[in-house]
Amino acid sequence: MNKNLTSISKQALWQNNPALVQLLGLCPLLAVSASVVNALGLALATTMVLIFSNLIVSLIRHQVTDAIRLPVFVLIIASFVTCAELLMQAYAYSLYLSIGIFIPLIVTNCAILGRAVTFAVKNSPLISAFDGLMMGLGFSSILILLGALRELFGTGKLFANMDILLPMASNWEITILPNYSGFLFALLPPGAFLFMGMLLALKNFIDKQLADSITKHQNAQQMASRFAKDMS
Amino acid sequence: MAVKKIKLPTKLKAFSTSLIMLWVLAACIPGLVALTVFFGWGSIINIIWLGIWALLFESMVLVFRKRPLGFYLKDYSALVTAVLLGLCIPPSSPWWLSLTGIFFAIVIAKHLYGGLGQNLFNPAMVAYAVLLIAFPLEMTNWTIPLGIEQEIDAYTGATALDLFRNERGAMLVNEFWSQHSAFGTLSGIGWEWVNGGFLLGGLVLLYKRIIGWQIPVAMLGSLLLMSALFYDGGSSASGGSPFMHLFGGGTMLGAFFIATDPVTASTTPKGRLIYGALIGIVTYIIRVWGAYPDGIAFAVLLGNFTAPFIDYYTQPTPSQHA
Amino acid sequence: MSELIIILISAILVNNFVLVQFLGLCPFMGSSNKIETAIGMSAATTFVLTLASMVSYLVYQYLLVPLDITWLRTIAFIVVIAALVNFTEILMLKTSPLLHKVLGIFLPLITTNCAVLGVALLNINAGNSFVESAFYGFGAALGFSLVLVLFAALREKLNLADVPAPFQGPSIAMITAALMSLAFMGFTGLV
Amino acid sequence: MPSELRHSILLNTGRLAGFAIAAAIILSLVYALTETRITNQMLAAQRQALNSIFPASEHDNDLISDSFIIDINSSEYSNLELLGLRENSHAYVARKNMQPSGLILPFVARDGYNGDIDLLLGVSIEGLVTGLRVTAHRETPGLGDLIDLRVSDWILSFNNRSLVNPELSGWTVRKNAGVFDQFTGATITPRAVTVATAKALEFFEENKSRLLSL
Repeated sequence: MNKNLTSISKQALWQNNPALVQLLGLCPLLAVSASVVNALGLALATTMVLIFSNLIVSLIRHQVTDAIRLPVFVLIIASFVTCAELLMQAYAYSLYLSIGIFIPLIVTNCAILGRAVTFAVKNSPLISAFDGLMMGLGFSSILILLGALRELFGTGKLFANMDILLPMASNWEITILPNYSGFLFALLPPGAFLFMGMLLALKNFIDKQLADSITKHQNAQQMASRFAKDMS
Repeated sequence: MAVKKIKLPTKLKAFSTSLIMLWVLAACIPGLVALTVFFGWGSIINIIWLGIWALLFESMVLVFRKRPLGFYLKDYSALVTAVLLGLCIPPSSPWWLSLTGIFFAIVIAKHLYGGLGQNLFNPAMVAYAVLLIAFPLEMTNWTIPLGIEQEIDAYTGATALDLFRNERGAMLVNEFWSQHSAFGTLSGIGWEWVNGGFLLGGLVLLYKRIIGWQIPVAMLGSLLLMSALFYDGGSSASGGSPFMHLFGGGTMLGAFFIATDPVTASTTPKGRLIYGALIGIVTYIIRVWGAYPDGIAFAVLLGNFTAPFIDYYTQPTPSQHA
Repeated sequence: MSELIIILISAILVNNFVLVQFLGLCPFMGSSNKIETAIGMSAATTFVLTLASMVSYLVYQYLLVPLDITWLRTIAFIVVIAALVNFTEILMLKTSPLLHKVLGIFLPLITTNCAVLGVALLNINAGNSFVESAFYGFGAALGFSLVLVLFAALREKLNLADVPAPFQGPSIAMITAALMSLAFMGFTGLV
Repeated sequence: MPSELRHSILLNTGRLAGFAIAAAIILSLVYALTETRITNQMLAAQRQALNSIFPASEHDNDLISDSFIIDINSSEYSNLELLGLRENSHAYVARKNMQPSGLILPFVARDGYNGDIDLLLGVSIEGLVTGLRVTAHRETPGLGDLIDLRVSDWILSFNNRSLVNPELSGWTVRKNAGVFDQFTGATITPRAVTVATAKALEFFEENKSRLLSL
């Protein structure tokens, strides 16, 4: 059981990360990552929708026949997206003004429908909700990382305007690079594509390093055991 | 789809590649001389600075990828990229601007695609476009041509193309030229000479058959056609005279030295005509109606973007070969 | 008329759906491996996108607005799009099996193409009329098709390149998209 | 068989309808709970934007409800073309103790580098600029978009200016012998904004009584 949860987390956060590996939900990921606050707003909304849609899909999985599965799932997801939109309008209106159009588009984020169809229909509600949370975090971490990178390279600052999401965060802005004249490229569309490409390469690079160190480790063990055998 | 893969230089090829690159470098000299005469030593300093970093970045990537250093460095292609970029950016550019540019050119546009012969986009133009959208202020800040400082003191920076965009609408084009006589009669003092220099160098390259005629002819022709079509004798809505477009900004450098880059251009004869014409038309559109003063870099990148598609549909059929 | 041309130029070049507005990236990355696939995808998407922007306009103006339930637009549009895709598939099967054979496999993918939902929402945000909506949808689809087909041609050339190991696959495709987007930045300010 | 098929269709339709109804009920509930708050938030955001152009301390009325539409085909005004408007737009009257204390006027600078720049001008009854904001523009990023308050605070340099401070000839950028700063490198955008603002002020002076009686 515990092992199961660990493997879900590992899958969602790294090996099968929805943004880095499955390349799902790229549209909002690239469009809303020009600053940390926008990225965080979308990350929260997407994660919430993922958790609740997974939970509900799992709860009703025995009542849904194959014939009506897709329409029902889309209906559930669209409902939660509408809820998220209404709540954001009510409680973070300035944030809604800046990323508004991309909230409804969460519906077409294939990562969400994909999890409902491949995971939630086969698993118990709690596990499904946990999977939703982890998938959401996997997506969010990349989204926020991209937002932070672009904001840092673009403006030399981090966490600007955080108060439009969190009212108490009005003075969270930190200047990392003083006297930085700004690299506008990072904030414009080509910058979004480039930084995402770099993150994908970084993931590949780290995977390669990990794989290398594992094979090295295995080789060393083999050598040691062979050596031990020879000695005996 | 048959895309001609440009083979990695073998011993013999390395010699010919480097010889071609040397000719290209030599052909840049007249234009560079004109730039230096009118705008000071800035361009030469930029080229040296860019050249050093181009070689450094190239070596770093090669070492990192465990490729033989000397073998690749000998083809001078990194130097050509550095020189072309140095000729495009304003002579007064700060050091970090050119450094950013050459990083994008060599590391991202060239070596992420595997190096010479495999890049999809012209490295110098990628760098120029990145710099233009990232630092529009510094990139449109040309020093005043030497010797006429007092006369146009109020117009710090700005090439004739910039200035034209800025003043257009406020006055008739003829008034514009008479008021700014310091900018020369065709496309601004200095600029007609700079472009003339590159035209001369380009003709040498043509004569030596280092470049084909199709791309420059198609590009200049379509630019001429567009500007003649939309030039209504100089009302405030006019797009500027054909001469200004041909001899202003980076037209000649673009037509003979940049659009003709064999790696990123179209490879079929018919394709080259379409490719060149496309670049000329887009250059005009961006210059006259776009948000950035000179459109050559964007036009070349768009040309690079469409080149494989153009090639795909202009491949000579087998019967033509027979 | 010039208004409509401006809408077209804006949707195709200046605010290109894929390279500037980041809509429809999944099919852009997913179906650009071969030129033929890209052309098929483009044709199917153009058809659905144009139709969807017209139908969603009608649904919005004559159903959601009178009933004062515009906040339900997301659900309404996704239902409309799914129904439209289904309908298109049946219609195609009945009238032109050949066309269905060529384009049919792309149709289910279009439901989850965020460009389709995006165009419906953007039309409402911009307050476009019925004709304007149709042109906007058509222009967006043309812009999508243009870059998809060009990218597919480019990718065949890219497959031959000796890309450094970590950058192979989606990474270099993304970086290529960055350079394409850079080229499209030149159209900024045209309209 | 057919009866079984019909049964299954009926069952599925029933279930689908059931899910749809459940979703509708839950959504209506959420909507009902958030509706008033959303309306309030929208109004508050709009009010805040208007108050940044005309300070809340200078008026005590609700600007949103005290607005009127400037019809571009109207002949009530003299020299309406000074505003450069392309479509009918809202103007807002500011009042203190029921007396008009100023106006928020929409206008368009048509000669930006890339076309129209939409602006809102707050002007007091004495003709002083209380605030100026760009509401829509297509100027080049990094070059012309410095007129946007989110990018630079250049636009604040208009506060407390009027048609006598400076004289009309000074209402342009320094490069053209005016008193307003252009940004380095770019002239056309700041000049377009400056000149259009002066025109809007002129329009206000010429039509003051007409505008404030409304």
